[in-house]
Amino acid sequence: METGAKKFTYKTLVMAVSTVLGVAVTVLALWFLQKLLVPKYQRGVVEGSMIEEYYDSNEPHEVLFLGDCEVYENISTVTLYENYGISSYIRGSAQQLTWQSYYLLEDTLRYETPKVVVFNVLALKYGEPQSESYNRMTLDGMRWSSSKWNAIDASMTDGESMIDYVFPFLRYHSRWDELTRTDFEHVLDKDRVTINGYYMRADVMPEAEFPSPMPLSDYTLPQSAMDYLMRMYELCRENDIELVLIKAPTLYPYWYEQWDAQVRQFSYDYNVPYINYIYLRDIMGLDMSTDTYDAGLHLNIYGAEKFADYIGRYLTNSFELTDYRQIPEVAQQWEDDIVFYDALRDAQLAELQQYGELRSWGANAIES
Amino acid sequence: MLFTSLPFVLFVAILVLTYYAFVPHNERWGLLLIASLGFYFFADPRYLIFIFVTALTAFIIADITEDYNAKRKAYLKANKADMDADVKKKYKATTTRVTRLLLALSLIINLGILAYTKYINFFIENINAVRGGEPLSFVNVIIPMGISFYTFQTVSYSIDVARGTCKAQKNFWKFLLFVSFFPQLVQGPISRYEDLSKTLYDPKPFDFRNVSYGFIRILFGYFKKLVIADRLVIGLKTLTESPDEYKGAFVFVVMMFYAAQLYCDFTGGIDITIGIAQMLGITVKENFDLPYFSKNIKEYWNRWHITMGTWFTDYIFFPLSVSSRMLKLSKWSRNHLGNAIGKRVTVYISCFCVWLATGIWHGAAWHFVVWGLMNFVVIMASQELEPLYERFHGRFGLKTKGWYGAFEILRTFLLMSSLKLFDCYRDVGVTFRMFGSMFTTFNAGKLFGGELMNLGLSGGDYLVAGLAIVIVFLISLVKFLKGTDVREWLYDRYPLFVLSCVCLLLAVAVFGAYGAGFDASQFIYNQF
Amino acid sequence: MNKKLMSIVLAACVAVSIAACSGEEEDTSPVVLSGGQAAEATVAEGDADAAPSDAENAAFSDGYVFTYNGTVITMNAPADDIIAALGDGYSYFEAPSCAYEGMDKVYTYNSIVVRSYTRDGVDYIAAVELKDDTVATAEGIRIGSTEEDVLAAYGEDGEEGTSGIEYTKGDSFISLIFESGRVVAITYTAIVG
Amino acid sequence: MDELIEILKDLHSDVDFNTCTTLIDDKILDSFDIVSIVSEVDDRFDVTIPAKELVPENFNSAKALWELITRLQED
Repeated sequence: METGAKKFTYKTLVMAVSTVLGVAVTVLALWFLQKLLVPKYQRGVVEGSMIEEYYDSNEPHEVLFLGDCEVYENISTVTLYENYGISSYIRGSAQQLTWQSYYLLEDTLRYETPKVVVFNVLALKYGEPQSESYNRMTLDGMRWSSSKWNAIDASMTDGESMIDYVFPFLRYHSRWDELTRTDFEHVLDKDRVTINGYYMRADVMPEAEFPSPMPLSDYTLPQSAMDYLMRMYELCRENDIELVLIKAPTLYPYWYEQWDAQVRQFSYDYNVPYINYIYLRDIMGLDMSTDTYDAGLHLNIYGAEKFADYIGRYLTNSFELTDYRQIPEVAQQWEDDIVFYDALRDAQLAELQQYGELRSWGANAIES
Repeated sequence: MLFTSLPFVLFVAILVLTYYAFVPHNERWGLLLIASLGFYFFADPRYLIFIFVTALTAFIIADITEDYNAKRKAYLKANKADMDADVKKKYKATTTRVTRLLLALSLIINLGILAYTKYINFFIENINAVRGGEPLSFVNVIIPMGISFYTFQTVSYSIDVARGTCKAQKNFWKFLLFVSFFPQLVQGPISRYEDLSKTLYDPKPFDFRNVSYGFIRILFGYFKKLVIADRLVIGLKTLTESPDEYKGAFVFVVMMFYAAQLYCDFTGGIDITIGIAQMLGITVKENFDLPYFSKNIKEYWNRWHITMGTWFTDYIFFPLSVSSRMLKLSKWSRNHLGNAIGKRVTVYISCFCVWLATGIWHGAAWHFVVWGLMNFVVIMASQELEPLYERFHGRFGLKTKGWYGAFEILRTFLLMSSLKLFDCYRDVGVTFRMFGSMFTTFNAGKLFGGELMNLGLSGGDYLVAGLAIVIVFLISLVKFLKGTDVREWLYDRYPLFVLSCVCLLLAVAVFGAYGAGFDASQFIYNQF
Repeated sequence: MNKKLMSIVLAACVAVSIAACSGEEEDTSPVVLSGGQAAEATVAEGDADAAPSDAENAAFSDGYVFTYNGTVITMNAPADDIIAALGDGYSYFEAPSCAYEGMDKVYTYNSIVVRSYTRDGVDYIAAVELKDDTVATAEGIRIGSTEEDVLAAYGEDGEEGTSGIEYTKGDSFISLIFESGRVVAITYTAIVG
Repeated sequence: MDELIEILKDLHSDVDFNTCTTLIDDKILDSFDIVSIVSEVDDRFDVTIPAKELVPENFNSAKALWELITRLQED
């Protein structure tokens, strides 16, 4: 009788232990598999790593840039620091939509309150969610908060669902077939791909002639985008932040005059500065035969340094920004950034010297 | 809410927890009713009206019928002494007519709703085709989810109560639960009231073993469905959407894919259904018994979609073949056509009707009708040839040889797979053409020209599907040869059981063909 | 379980479902999913294989179709064949999208501009722009036509914008831009789903 | 009873109907056989077995079948 009871308890114990172990192993395995299966955005297409990288940056940022590739490829944050002592961050991402910029601002305010927020207006042309892959690159990197939830909610295209964002595993599980070396190398930690949000390219491809823009039957900027611009304006006002609207100096995709007029009207109505740098290309000294790496769509490091120098002068003159070069703790961190910046530039230049093109960055680096 | 959607999984998880944690035993059926109606509500609120009307009519008429039968019995008993045989007979005849009328009313309403929603446009289409001239316009109807399944359940209930072989349910809400029980709403099985009511209103109390069995069965169901069926669908779609590009050997590929896909989809769904019921302490009748191990087509139909087969046997085949008119016809034909042929006439007529009905039940389309009748033809042919087989087997002593059994199984499998082509191509002409092309231009070499890689499945997909099929096959094989249920074997070695659960779950999670990139395909029997 | 409570719950369910029923009629063609293949056999449509054979790429779209020098250009149709058929007389521009998610290509011919977009590695027609009055739409409208001509050809139900009018058909729309009562530009655009 | 066994033997000569009690459960008799039995019984015993009596319990053994026939005869 006694042994029977003992046996019973032993068996129950084994069952209990194996059940608990089973649950634990499952949860752990799913967590690990999620880490393994989500895209890493470490080579070629690095744009998906940018939003997340912000949380690793420990400096205070007085200037925050929001927008798409027209900010993250066109403005050198290091130049802003070196020339003016501005400590800035670019929370840019590929085809960042206006509401995504708004929610990224909300998100950033949870960590710090910049003095100036610079928003690039090109995205105002989009009134509706555009593409899942861009959504993913912008949204997956955000830390969880109501802002992320709302950003996802506003951005989903048909066929996307919230649950796939909550558990990216559900979206990416079928990548088991396409895993690359990078996926295995960066399961748990990721390499840095930007310098405070600036994505560097050191190659050169002169600007070509763009086709003439397609005439539109209606040039009204979508109301939904303008509403979020309004919310951005109000959020800045509540937090004593100066909002600045810019249009980057690149010409394609085309920025219609009619759109420009509407943004100017907004700038006039709400007393928000708006600068269209397309008109200032010559003044800032942009030479589009050397300052772009993709025939004029985006600036390379030479262009980005010129544009940063120009916009930096405006920012220092217009707002009371701290010269962080004078503040040792911050300066020390920036020195590290500069080291990284220089090394990255030198590595790219070396590859250009060797192959005549970049192999470890950009399209050539995309793994298949 | 599809079985394969995450909301459904959460729905079931929450239900099972609430069911055991918060609801006392005798009220559990109430929770199931709310869950079932909720399930239906979220699919489409309008469905509720249909299921409600069907359940209510069947319930009320069954109730009246039973009362009437009881009174009739009492009357007969009370007046036994006063009635002579003639009066008794007369009384019986009139009362039987009343019960028959009641039954007819119930069936007309129930089957009428089914016929109207599911077949009205098929009907109009065919009238238009025949009539010519100004075509009639189609009717805008909804086909409630699972209407064929729950209607068949109410019909069998009505008939059984009228026959007096089943006691009527006196609580409408309990009856509504029988009709709407959500796990079997999507693709069956077609439960009998007598079977399901035993545990539906009085489920087994919480039992860890039972719940574990149910759990692993659900996982296995998802494994079959998501890893195999929904993956093969992609290839099947490519192959059948442009049949003329994929002839000959590819038709054979279609046969094999579809055999695996249909089996995994359907039995996987049933595994999920029965597994959920088992977790809830409810016993649902098995619907499959290793169908692909059948040695002839008749056996196949006794092992595939069993609850449908027995339904047709009990409520169409038997009543038809033992009706007085049929018995008379049988006598007549035996006298005029000789015993050998005469004996068969009635059976074949009934059988023809059953397969016609089976075909139509599967869908409002001609290819289903043809498919049903082809089954009839094959069954009849094998029935007629049986004596010949017997002699052949006897002469060579084949019955005792293991390899011959394997041959019979393979033969039946290929035969059934060929018939299923009707369902693949959904067009009678195309099916015959494609089937023919297997014999005229097989050209097996084409398969290895890399075209298999262009069907939408990658090498990895083939590998995963192949391995998964091997696993499913081995589990079936063990059951077939040794009669062992792998689940029980594993449960007795509990850590292995847990390990299997973990592996199944991870395999489904990673290799399942769900989410973006995979079309959410519905259960095959969903709208039946 | 409390019977009363349950009756109320059920009554509510039925009431809601009836309310939902009287709402808008969804498209509920009697689609029967039987084969697992997501290919849906729509009984009501009868034979589906009677596809129009004349314009091959019409199968890709139910929208506007434009013909240039005998080549049919349909929005959302695969671009390669169409570009090949249009011949060599074009100047070409391409712009990769951010993060290499595709390539916008622009082909400029004498009288039209054709644009394409990329989806899963395949180029599709995104837009066609009519540059001069040597070409006309299938409905007979060309640059220089009057606003009345347009309304007569396309109807009154267009969507009026700040500088023109837009008509949507299937997965495409045509924009006609006016200046002082005359058409100055015509574009076809694909609606990418 | 003997006549009944004879009917059954005609269908399946290799089964011992006197002892077997799982004619349906072991799938020895199929639905076609049952219909044949009903029609033979109708012929020889002048008893019509209604559809509702076509249940496994009544056909699992020759004995059960015989009981069914006698019950129907009495009725």
